Amino acid sequence: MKHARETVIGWLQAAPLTLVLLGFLVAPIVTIFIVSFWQATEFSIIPAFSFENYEFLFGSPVTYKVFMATFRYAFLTWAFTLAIGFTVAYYLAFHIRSQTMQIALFLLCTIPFWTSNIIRMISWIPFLGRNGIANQTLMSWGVIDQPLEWLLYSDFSVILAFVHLYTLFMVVPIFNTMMRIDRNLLEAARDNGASGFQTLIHVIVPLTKPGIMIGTIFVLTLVMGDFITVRFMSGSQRANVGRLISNDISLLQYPSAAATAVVLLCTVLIVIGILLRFVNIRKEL
Amino acid sequence: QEIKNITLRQFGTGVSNLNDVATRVKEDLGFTLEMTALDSDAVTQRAATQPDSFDIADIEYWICKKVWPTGNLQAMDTSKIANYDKIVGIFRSGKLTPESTIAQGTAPHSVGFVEGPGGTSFAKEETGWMTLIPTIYNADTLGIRPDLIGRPISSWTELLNPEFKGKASILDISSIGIMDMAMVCEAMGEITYGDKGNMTREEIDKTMAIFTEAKKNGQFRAFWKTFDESVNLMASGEVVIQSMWSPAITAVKSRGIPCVYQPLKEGYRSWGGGLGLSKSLTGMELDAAYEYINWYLSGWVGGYLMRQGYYSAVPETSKNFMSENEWGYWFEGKAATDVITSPTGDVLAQAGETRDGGSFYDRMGAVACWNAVMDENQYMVRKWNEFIAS
Amino acid sequence: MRTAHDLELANLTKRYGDTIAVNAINHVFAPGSYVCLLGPSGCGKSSTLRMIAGHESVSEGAILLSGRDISALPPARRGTAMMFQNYALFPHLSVKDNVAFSLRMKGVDKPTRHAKAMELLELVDMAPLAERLPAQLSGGQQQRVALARALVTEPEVLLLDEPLSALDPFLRIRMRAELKRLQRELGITFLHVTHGQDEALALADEVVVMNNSVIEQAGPAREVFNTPRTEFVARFMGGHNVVTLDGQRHAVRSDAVRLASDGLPATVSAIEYQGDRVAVTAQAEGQEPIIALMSDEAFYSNDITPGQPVHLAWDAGRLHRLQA
Amino acid sequence: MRTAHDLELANLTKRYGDTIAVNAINHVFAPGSYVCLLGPSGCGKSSTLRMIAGHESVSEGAILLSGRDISALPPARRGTAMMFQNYALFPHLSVKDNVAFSLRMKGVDKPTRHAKAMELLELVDMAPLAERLPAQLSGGQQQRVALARALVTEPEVLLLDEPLSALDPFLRIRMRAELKRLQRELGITFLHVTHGQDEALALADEVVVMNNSVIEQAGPAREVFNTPRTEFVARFMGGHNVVTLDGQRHAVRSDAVRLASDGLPATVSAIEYQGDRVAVTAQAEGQEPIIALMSDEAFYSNDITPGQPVHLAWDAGRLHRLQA
Amino acid sequence: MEKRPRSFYVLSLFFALFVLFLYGPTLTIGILSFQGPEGGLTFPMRGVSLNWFHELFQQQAVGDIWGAFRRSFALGLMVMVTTVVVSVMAGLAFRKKFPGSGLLFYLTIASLVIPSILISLGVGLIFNQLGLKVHWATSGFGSQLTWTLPFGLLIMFAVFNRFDKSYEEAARDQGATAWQTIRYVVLPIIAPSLIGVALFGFTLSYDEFARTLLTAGSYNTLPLEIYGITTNVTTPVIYALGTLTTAFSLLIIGAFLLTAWVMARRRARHGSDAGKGV
Ligand SMILES: Nc1ncnc2c1ncn2[C@@H]1O[C@H](COP(=O)(O)OP(=O)(O)OP(=O)(O)O)[C@@H](O)[C@H]1O
Ligand SMILES: Nc1ncnc2c1ncn2[C@@H]1O[C@H](COP(=O)(O)OP(=O)(O)OP(=O)(O)O)[C@@H](O)[C@H]1O
Ligand SMILES: NCCCCNCCCN
Ligand SMILES: [Mg+2]
Ligand SMILES: [Mg+2]
Repeated sequence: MKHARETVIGWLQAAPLTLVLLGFLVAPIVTIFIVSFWQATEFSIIPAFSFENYEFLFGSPVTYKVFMATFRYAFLTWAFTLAIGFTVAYYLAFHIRSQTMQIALFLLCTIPFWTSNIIRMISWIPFLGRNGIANQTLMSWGVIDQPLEWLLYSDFSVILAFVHLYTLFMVVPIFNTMMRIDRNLLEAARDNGASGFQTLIHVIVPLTKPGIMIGTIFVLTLVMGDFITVRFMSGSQRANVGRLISNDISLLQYPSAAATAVVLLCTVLIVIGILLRFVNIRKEL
Repeated sequence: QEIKNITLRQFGTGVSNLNDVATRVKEDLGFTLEMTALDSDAVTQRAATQPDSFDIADIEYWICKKVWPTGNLQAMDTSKIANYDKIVGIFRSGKLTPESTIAQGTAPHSVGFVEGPGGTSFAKEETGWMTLIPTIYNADTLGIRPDLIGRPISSWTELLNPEFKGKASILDISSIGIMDMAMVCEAMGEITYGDKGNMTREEIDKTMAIFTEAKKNGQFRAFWKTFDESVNLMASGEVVIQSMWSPAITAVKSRGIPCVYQPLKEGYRSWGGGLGLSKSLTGMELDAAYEYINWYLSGWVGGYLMRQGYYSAVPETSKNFMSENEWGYWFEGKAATDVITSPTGDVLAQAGETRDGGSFYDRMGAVACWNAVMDENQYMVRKWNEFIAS
Repeated sequence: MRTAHDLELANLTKRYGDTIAVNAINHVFAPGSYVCLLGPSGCGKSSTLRMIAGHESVSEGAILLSGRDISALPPARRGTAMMFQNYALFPHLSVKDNVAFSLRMKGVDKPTRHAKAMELLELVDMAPLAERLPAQLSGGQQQRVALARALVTEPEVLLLDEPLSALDPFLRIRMRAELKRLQRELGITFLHVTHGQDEALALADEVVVMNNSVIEQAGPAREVFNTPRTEFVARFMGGHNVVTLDGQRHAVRSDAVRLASDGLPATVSAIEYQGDRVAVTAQAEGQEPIIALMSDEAFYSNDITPGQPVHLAWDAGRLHRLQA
Repeated sequence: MRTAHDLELANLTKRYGDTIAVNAINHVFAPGSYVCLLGPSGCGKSSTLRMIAGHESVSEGAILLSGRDISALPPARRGTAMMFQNYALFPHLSVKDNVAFSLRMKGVDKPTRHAKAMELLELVDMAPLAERLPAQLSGGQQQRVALARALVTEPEVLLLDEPLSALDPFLRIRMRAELKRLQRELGITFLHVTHGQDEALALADEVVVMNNSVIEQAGPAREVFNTPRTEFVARFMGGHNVVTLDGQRHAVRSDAVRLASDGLPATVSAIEYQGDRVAVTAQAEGQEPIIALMSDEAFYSNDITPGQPVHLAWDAGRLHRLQA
Repeated sequence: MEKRPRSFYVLSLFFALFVLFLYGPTLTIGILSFQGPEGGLTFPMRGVSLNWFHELFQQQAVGDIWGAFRRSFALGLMVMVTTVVVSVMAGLAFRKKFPGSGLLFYLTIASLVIPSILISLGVGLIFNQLGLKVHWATSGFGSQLTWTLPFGLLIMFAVFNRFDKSYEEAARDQGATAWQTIRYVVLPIIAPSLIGVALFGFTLSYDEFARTLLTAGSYNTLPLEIYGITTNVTTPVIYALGTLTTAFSLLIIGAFLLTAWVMARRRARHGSDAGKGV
């Protein structure tokens, strides 16, 4: 009796979320899935069942190349955001003593996120360009005599922008987990003769794993789904799956875009599915 | 309902979706025109998939080829267009002058007419029902930084000249980019196209192969997609030679940086834009739209656009809104007799200077091809993706 | 009674900003003794212990162990080991790995360190659960593991900060017997912080009572209990009444107070049953409430009820004059 | 001794999935009494209390208060009020607003409910701190506020789940005296869960000892202490030894065990100092360790050391036969 | 003050560099937004002026920054409020076990990890196929929610994991109805975290590009508008916009901290015995 009532209340409370997700997540995915089997001409989508889109997709070396590039971006961005995010979170969690200061420094890190991503990307250009600040500074210091071309419109600049845009998504969950580590454990480690580094490796890192996992999920999905950063920062010279999709979309090749999207979605879900096996997000938050 | 309560929603790229036009419409016609500027992908998108989101589409002719069959636009009755007879021949018969030959590609007139109000396929000649009312067009070529190149440039082949390794660029809009590529490949003598505007798969493959090779060799600094990217690439010296649009050249110059819209011996790659009406437009709104189109062709906008380096579909009427000096400089290709300024007042040229490429007839008469949508478009898009990913 | 293996605090001071947590204390702990550090909340017990352990810096003064000043050494090089109140077992490591942790840090190879860990787990009777994770242990079991982990470093001094406070009373009594046994077997110094006087009395060879950042009294448990130096110690150790006689403050043990036919006139104000004894609280004029502790037989044969007038008496020899 | 205002548990059962936390218990609590529910961790004390309070559903059986079955009513309509272990004071409300909360829920206007809240704060001596937030209070102060908040609903039964366990021992003793005083003043039933037998003995009119989900023994404190029904109760209440004589189990109070010149031969195994008394543990053959509790004077005049052989004796009348 | 280990200084330096890295572009934008009237989007500076801030409030050649700003702001607020309400409700729901909760949780995670452009594409397709009008306040709004709600819900998990159930029991004990418990106890206690959810919701919406791209309809939100504007000559006006936004955020955060500080001060007036044994 009471249970039935609880269930109904639970359902009612979950209803808005469910409706939003049904309407704007499930329905679109289903649509994309269906459309991925359709055909398209220049100007219209032809509802017909065909594997043509998938055949082309899996038959094209570009697909593999672009997926590899996507994984590479995802991996490199992950590695850098993790290294930086972990260090920053570690500093804030364990070296900053007052909570007020922790919050203040943390907020300081979040402010740039109020500026439009596009503006933030564009503004790297004057910095990294051939005659940009970085090159000019380096040349005036005499470190180089020729401008470094690879600072901009390269994988370097793409990764740089990714790291810039998404490191905070790593900092937040790691910081959150670290703040929940009992400080006595660190003292216990020191008491047992662990050096600062050993404490880090044997105590802090293992205990921070859930946060790392959650951050990893954020960063991987953001990078794997991106299509604008790669275009902007590589000067259109590099491609990832997102760009493949957006190019198709811009040329009204919806079925082809949908097929690529389905494959991308499956890839992302598999990667995340694997990660979720290592962490119970609901508990660790 | 009063006309001043009417609001028409127009979208297009930032090139012609100018707020000054909307302001002037309000003054002259009394109704409100809401302008939404989008990037060129989104423009195609919206025209093709969101017919309810606009009243007037400001699109290009080659986009029209994709969009018209969706049925999102309605044909316009030319008898209601006051200045129809004065529209330049390019948009009606296809010929600039009776002697001109029609260039390759999606020439505007070929997608400019349909059989009747409900027609879905394009007509071969003028029928009295227009798909787009032409508004703005130009002959595009390579832009260069003469100060950084230091020698004359006269052929499209220079784009792939190793001399400019890491300092060249083209645009990353496949339908347009492929045409620039074709101009280059043809000029190099590598490929002879049946029709650059409608390539075969082999032609596409060969073209892409040449450019992929160049890309791998580091010929290109970047590809650009938006107007402003092209300006920044050129102005900052990242790039010294690239495909470019006229006002972009103007924008670079207005920062005091030398930049030339270089006429080339193989001719220009041309494009044309126009206004299309949404299918759902009826009644007073439709009347207002006609009124707006008529106003558009009556000269003020034409003058405004010409002062940016574009051409007006009805040059005659624009002349009334330009000074002698401006008309001479922009249309007739004469040396300026006084400073030339942009519509916003930036100085673009001093007395004595001439515009790159000469007069209207010199430029539009030397069009080698039009921006196009090919039959093998889907194939081309896939190859383009491959090129970008290479 | 100083020996070569003393732990000595010399003028030891701890300041947090403006608060003085430990105020220039001096004390010598005999080696191999069980010492309880006792005092009310906030008196500086933990701060003292943590300075000795090396987890808190010393503001002033020195800590000497076996003659060398250890106050600047890292915790692991001091010859001390700490057992934390909540045990601070590493949640991601098994019981065995927890105990072997310090050996692993030293680079001892796996078989050796596991063997040693098992040896200590035997000592605390936890060997069968060596593979479990801390979360799979009860409070008492966790406590033993924590003990084993602290002892594996073979410290001269084991520091325990309220080691029993997380246990239920039943278990607490059992575990304190084990602590005492271990200390006796190992022969090292245990320095045990608590705020329970019963715990201190039951365990300690020496009781050190702190109050307001200083040591109020230190000495063998019996001495501190029977001859409290100050009123604070008398009250804090419990089992004492403080009475004012002739303007002097005296302590008198509750079990020394009798309800008699003559003596100090008072009124019974409360009765508390304690099982084998009963505490009768009585209010005498000009005095704070005085407790008489009597056997239950005595109490129930007398039929004493609150509100009843009584006389309180004690042998004069049981009065102990307080210094403050 | 049933009255119209009893709280009665009839066959009360609580299951969590497969675990039975409370197993068909039956009990009648007399109105206006102070009852302590005592037992080891996990025996089902909290579950019982929470079923009575209405925070846990009843799996089987009924709860009757003043004759009506309240087991299906919402907590606030049962005539009970609960005081939580961690007090559960609303952190965003001032002390006054915490106490006035239930009145606010009923729609009582502000002046009235504040007046009433202040009245209860007076009762627990917290009126001067009425404007503070809970975080600005010490543990003892929070406890009083929680008490005032629970009492403002004028319950017939106040339920307290380990109300003293968050306090330090010194404070715990003071606060338990206050609880007792309040209960007596208000004349309502207090049902107090604890796992400290000293607390139960000191406070309770009636002690209910639970073990393994059932009530093991219930009765007046003295009765439960002096005549434990089972070995478990004897051990759990403390102060008892369990000895086997002629194959029968008996309890004998530790203070009844004497070291004598003849009696049961045994060896002293441990000595625990308790201040005014000393507990000597001795091991006799075929018995579990037996504790003899003696006054310190007696102990120190005798010079007893571990390992020493002794004889244990008691008056036969002090033996109490156990039923299980 | 405790002596700091050397690693503290090394890490401080690292942190400072990180902040510099984060702010690098923001600073570049900041500096360039003070370009002289002749200046462009790139260095070198050509004069120093407030011109572009002034221009920001004039009509631009193309586009309608303030219109787009108003829309984005309105949309941000809509998304913010909805995110808070829906997340709290779902958070409450997830505290009980209800059939389907596992599925809903995985859907939520899927919503978090699905590449944004797919939502945009899918929602656009659906509206297209159903003949509905896309509009930033309908399709755009819904699409953004698929991004903000998962974050909101994750935060609610974190909040409720730390929420002591006995507060609710105490409220029920005091006669509060289920609704009163939520209204007078749960919500006030979790209010500070809700501010976090709200800020998160607003920021994520305000800056969302991909999910709005194909779902915004006739009128652009700010990110789309900025992107659209770049199809014409852009000026440091967009930098001025960036600088103002950053300054505005700083202001909000400052106000937030100040309020917290003032409230703490006000509370401290009543003194504290916390931690004392009385
Ligand atoms: N890290 C710190 N910063 C500032 N003050 C502190 C700090 N640690 C302790 N104190 C203060 O120093 C004093 C002594 O604290 P300490 O922890 O040593 O007391 P304690 O005797 O262990 O108390 P308890 O019995 O409550 O554990 C207290 O007033 C406390 O508030
Ligand atoms: N919500 C629950 N779900 C499942 N089992 C529970 C739950 N609450 C309690 N139990 C189990 O029921 C039994 C009785 O628990 P209860 O909390 O009543 O014990 P307790 O006597 O209060 O113990 P303690 O002294 O540790 O508080 C225990 O075995 C416990 O693990
Ligand atoms: N009104 C449509 C204008 C579109 C401008 N596109 C420019 C393309 C130049 N090649
Ligand atoms: Mg302490
Ligand atoms: Mg319990």
